[in-house]
Amino acid sequence: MMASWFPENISTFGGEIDSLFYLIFYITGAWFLLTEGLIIFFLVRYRRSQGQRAVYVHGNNLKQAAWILVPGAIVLLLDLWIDFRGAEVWAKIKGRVPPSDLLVQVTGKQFNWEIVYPGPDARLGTPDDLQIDNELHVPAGKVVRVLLKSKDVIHSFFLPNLRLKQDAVPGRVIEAWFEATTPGRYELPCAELCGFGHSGMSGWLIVHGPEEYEKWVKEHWPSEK
Amino acid sequence: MSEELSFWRTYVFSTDHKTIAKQYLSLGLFWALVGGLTAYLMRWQLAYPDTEVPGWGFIAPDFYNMLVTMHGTIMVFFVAMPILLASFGNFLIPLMIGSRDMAFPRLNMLSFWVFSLASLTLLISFFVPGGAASAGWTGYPPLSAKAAYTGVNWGLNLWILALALEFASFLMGGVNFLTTTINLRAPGMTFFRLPLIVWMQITAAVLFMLSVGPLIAGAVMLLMDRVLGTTFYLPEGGGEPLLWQHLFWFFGHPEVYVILLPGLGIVLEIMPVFSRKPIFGYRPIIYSTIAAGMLSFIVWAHHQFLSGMDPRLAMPFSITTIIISVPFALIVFAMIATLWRASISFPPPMLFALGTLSIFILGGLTGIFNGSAPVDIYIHDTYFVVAHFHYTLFSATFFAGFAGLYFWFPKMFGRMMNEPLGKMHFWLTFIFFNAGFVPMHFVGLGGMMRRIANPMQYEFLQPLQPINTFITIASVLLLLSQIPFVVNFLWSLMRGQVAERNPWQANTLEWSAASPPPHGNFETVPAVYRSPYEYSSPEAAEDWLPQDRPLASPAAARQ
Amino acid sequence: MMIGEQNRPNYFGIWMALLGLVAISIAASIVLPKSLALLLIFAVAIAKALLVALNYMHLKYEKLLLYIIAIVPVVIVIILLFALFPDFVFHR
Amino acid sequence: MDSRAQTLTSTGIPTGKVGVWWFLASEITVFGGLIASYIVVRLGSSGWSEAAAHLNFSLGLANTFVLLTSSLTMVLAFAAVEDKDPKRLGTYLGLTVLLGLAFLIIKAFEYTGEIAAGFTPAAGIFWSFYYGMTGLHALHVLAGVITNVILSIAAIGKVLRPNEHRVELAGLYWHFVDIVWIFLFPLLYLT
Repeated sequence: MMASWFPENISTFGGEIDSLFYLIFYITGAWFLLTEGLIIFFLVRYRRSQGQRAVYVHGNNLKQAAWILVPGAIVLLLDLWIDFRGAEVWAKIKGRVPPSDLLVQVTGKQFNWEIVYPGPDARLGTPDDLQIDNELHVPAGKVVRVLLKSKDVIHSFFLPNLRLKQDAVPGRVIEAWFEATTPGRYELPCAELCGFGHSGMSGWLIVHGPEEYEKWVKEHWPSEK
Repeated sequence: MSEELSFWRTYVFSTDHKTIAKQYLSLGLFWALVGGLTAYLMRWQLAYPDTEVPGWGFIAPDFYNMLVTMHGTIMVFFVAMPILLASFGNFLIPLMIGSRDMAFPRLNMLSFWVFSLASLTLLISFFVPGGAASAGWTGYPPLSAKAAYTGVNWGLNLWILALALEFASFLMGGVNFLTTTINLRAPGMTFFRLPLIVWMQITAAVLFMLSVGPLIAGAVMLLMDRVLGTTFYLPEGGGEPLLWQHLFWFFGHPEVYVILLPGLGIVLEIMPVFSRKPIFGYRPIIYSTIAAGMLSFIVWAHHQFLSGMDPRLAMPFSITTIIISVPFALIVFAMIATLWRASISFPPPMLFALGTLSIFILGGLTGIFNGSAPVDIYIHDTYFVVAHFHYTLFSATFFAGFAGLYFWFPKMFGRMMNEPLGKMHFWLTFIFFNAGFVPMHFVGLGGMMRRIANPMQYEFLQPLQPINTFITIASVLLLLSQIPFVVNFLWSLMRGQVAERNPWQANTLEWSAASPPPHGNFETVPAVYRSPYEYSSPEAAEDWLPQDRPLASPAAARQ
Repeated sequence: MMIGEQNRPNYFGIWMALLGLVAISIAASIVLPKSLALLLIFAVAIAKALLVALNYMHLKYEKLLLYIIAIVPVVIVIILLFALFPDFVFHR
Repeated sequence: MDSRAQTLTSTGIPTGKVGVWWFLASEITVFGGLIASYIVVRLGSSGWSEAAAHLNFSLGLANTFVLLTSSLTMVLAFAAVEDKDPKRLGTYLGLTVLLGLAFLIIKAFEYTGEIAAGFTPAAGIFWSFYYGMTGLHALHVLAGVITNVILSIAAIGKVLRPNEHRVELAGLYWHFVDIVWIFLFPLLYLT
C-alpha cells in the first residue's frame, strides 16, 4: 500500500533503504496504534462519573513504575535493532565506494548542475573532458562514482529514484556512488536552498541500456587521439 | 508591599514577573499572526503556483525564500520561545515555588525590552531595501555569508542582529529562571516537590544557556563575514562552510527541547488536575527529562547526515538520536498511565493537553525515521521532515500553549474563558491540523523537497499536486479555526465570568494566590507540606490536597 | 561571601606565580621543539586559568553547586571540540 | 522592588553569585565554541604560523601583563570590601579601570599597526579568527571597564555601601575575561 507513495526505485541499494523504512514503519506503527488506542480507551472508560473517585497511584516506587519502565526497555531494544540494521545499510551506501566503472564530476552552481565526463582517457581535468549541463548519462548495471563539488553555495544532489542524496559543499570534493538498474529518464533536483533560483534547479539522469550507452558515448564523447 | 505605581511602571516598565509574562505573551501572539500570514502565503503559492494570492498578489521565488526563512525564524524564536518559555515560565515559576517575584526583577524587565528590540529589528528587516533574510531559518553559509548570493544585504544583517538580541534576552531570562528556582523556593519546597513544569522550564533554561554560546560565536563570525569581509565560512578564503552547520545545530537540537519541554510541562500540569489523580511516575519523569536534556547535547549532527560531514560520524549520532526516544517514551507512558483508572473531565485545557499528547506521539515516532541515517538519505530535506517537526513543534507551541492559556487564563486575568467556544476551537484546530499535516508526510515520501516555490516545475512531483492543494485548504481552515480563540480571548478578557482563586481545584501554589495575584503574589509566603499532585489522596475527604494545606494527622506529617 | 583575612589566599603571590608561568611558556616557545612546546604552553595556560578561578574567583571556598555550574560548560565545549575533529582536521 | 527577592536564599549561596555564575557558564560556551572552531580549522589547514608571525608579540605580551595585573587589583578591591576599607576600595577599582583602558588602548594600537601593514580582517582565515577572537574579547573588556567605572563612581560618591557585594560579582566577570585572554594569548601569539 505504502509502496505507491515512493517514486519507483531504480538503484541497487534503494531497496535496502525502503525496507529499513518499512521496518521502522511497522515498529512505530504498532506503537502508534497501541498508545493512541490506550489513550482513547482510557478516556472513554475512565471519564468522570458520579460518585466515582480516581485511584490514588503515584508510580514512584519501582513496582508501579515498572508499568512504564518495561515498555521503555522494549523501546530501547527496538531502537537498538533499528540502529544495527541502519548501521549496515549506511556502511554500504555511504561508508565505502565500491570499484567503479565510470567516474563523473558533478558541480553545483547557481542554478545548474555542471556535469563533466572524463572522456576516453578516464581522467578528469584533461582536455578530452566532456561537459554537459544538467544531463547525467550513465549506463545501467554499472557502478558510477560521482565527485560532487560546488562553485558557490551549498547544493544538494538528489536523485529520488535512486534514493540518493548528498550535499555539494564549496571547497570540498565529496564522493558518492550508485548503480542504476533500469534505463529511463529521471529527475535530478537540488534539495538544498541555494538562492532565488533554487526552485526549478533540476537536471536529468538518463540511464541507458548497454548498447544505447555505447552509442551515446560514440556520438558525444570526444574521440581518442 | 503594594504601593501605588504609576501607569508606566505598572504596565510598560514593570518589574513584576506576571506583567512581564503578559508582555511576552502579547508580543508572541502578535508574531504568531505574522507567522500565520507567512504560512498562508506559502501554502497558497504551493497549491496554486504563480497565481495571485487573494489579498496579497503574486509571489516571486526570492520572496518565497524570504517567507520560508521568516516563517521558521518567527515561529521558533518569536512565537514558541516567548510564549512557552518566557511567558509561562515568568508567570508560573515564582508563583509555583512560592516566591514574591523573580530573583532579579529589573534584569527580567531588561530581558523583555531587549526582546522587544529584537522584535523591532526583525520587523524593520522586512522593510529595508532588498527585503528580509532569505537564506533559510538555518542560514547556511556561503548562501548567507555573501550578499551577492541571495541579493539580500541589510535584511540578513538585521536578521543576525535580531537573533543576537533575542539570545541576549533569553540568556537574561535563563539566569533569572535558574537563580530563582535555585534560591527563592518557599519553605518546604524541596526540589522533589517542584511542579513538573518548573523542572521542565529550568531544564530548558539550562539547555538554552549551555548550547547557545557556540552559535553566538558562530553568528559573530557570520556577521563579520558579511560586514568586515572575513572568510570564516568562505572556502575561497580558507574558511569552512560546514563549521556553521555544526555550531548552528549544536544549539539547534537542544533548542528543540527548549521548546518541547515547557510544552510537555504544561500537559503534565493539566492532566492530573482533570484526571483527579497524581501524575504517574513523578520522579521517573524528572530523571527522563534530565537524561533527555543531557542526550540532546550529543545528537546534533543528525541534521547533517548528508551535509558532507565525515560519514563515520553518522552512526554514533544516529544511535544517540534514536535512543533519545527512550526518555520521551517514558514521559509519554507516564502520561498515559496517569489516565488509567482516573476520573477524567474534558474542559478546553484538558482537550488541548490530550491533543498535545496524541499529536506529539506521532511527531516523536516519525522522528525515528529521520534519526535513522540511511532512511534520512531519502527523506532528508523533504516534506516528510517538515511534517515531522510540525507534529512536534506545533503540538508543543500551539496545542500545549493553548492548553496553558485556557488553564491559567483565570489566574492571569482573573476571568474564566468561555467553554463552548474553547471546545469548538479545539475540535476545529485538531481536525484541520491533522487534515493538513498527515498528507504532508506522503508528499514528502513522494520526494517533494522543502523550500521549493513551485512543485509544478518538477515532473515527478506533478502527480502529488492534488495533495498539495488539499493541504493548503486544510491549512487555511486551520488558520481560520483560530478565530473562535481570538474572539474568546478578547471577550473573556473584558466580559468573562469572574474567576475564583482556584476554579479547577488544583493543588499547586499559584492557585492559593488571588486571581489575578497582586504585586508580591501572596498575602503570606506559603509553607509547603507535600508534592504537587496529591489528587484523590486517601488522607483528604475531597479529591484534592493543596501543597500548602497543613494536615493535623501524623500521617500527613510523614508526607 | 566572607573569606576572612586568616585564610585569604596570597593574592600578590598568585600574581607573581602567574607572571612566572607566562615567562615559562614564552621560554618554552623559544627553546623547546614545537610539539613539546605546545604541550607545555597549554598545560601552563590551564594551570594559570585554574589559579585565577580557584583563588581570584575563590571557587575553592564555594559550594559544590558552583563547581558544577563552572565545569559542565567546559565539558560541553570539550565534547564539541572533539566532535569537530573528523570534519575539519581529518577530512583530507 | 521587593527587597526579599535579593535576600532569600534556599541554598545558602548569595543569589547574585548564582546568577553571575550561570551567566559565566554561558560565556564559557561562547568563547569555548569560538576557540574550538579556531583549533579545528587551524589543525585542518596550513600556513597559520607564518601569518601569526606577523603579530606584534611584544604588545600581546604587554597586554598579558596588563590584564593579569588588573585581575590582581580587582581581587584587592574585593579584599578591601571585606576589610570594610572604602578608601582602598576606590583606589583599587580605579586602578582596575585604568588597566582595562590600557589594555584597550594597546589593543587599538596593535590593530592599527596590523591594518596599516595590510593585515585586515579580510586578509585570510588566520586574520578572520584573530580579529574575531580578540575583537569579541575586547568587547568583553570594554563591558567590564564600564561596569567598573560605574562601581568606582559609586564607591567614590560613597553610595556603594549597601551594594558592595557587586564588587565581587563584577570581579567574577573580570577574572573570567582575564582567563579568556590567558587562552587567547598562547593560541594566537605563541604558536
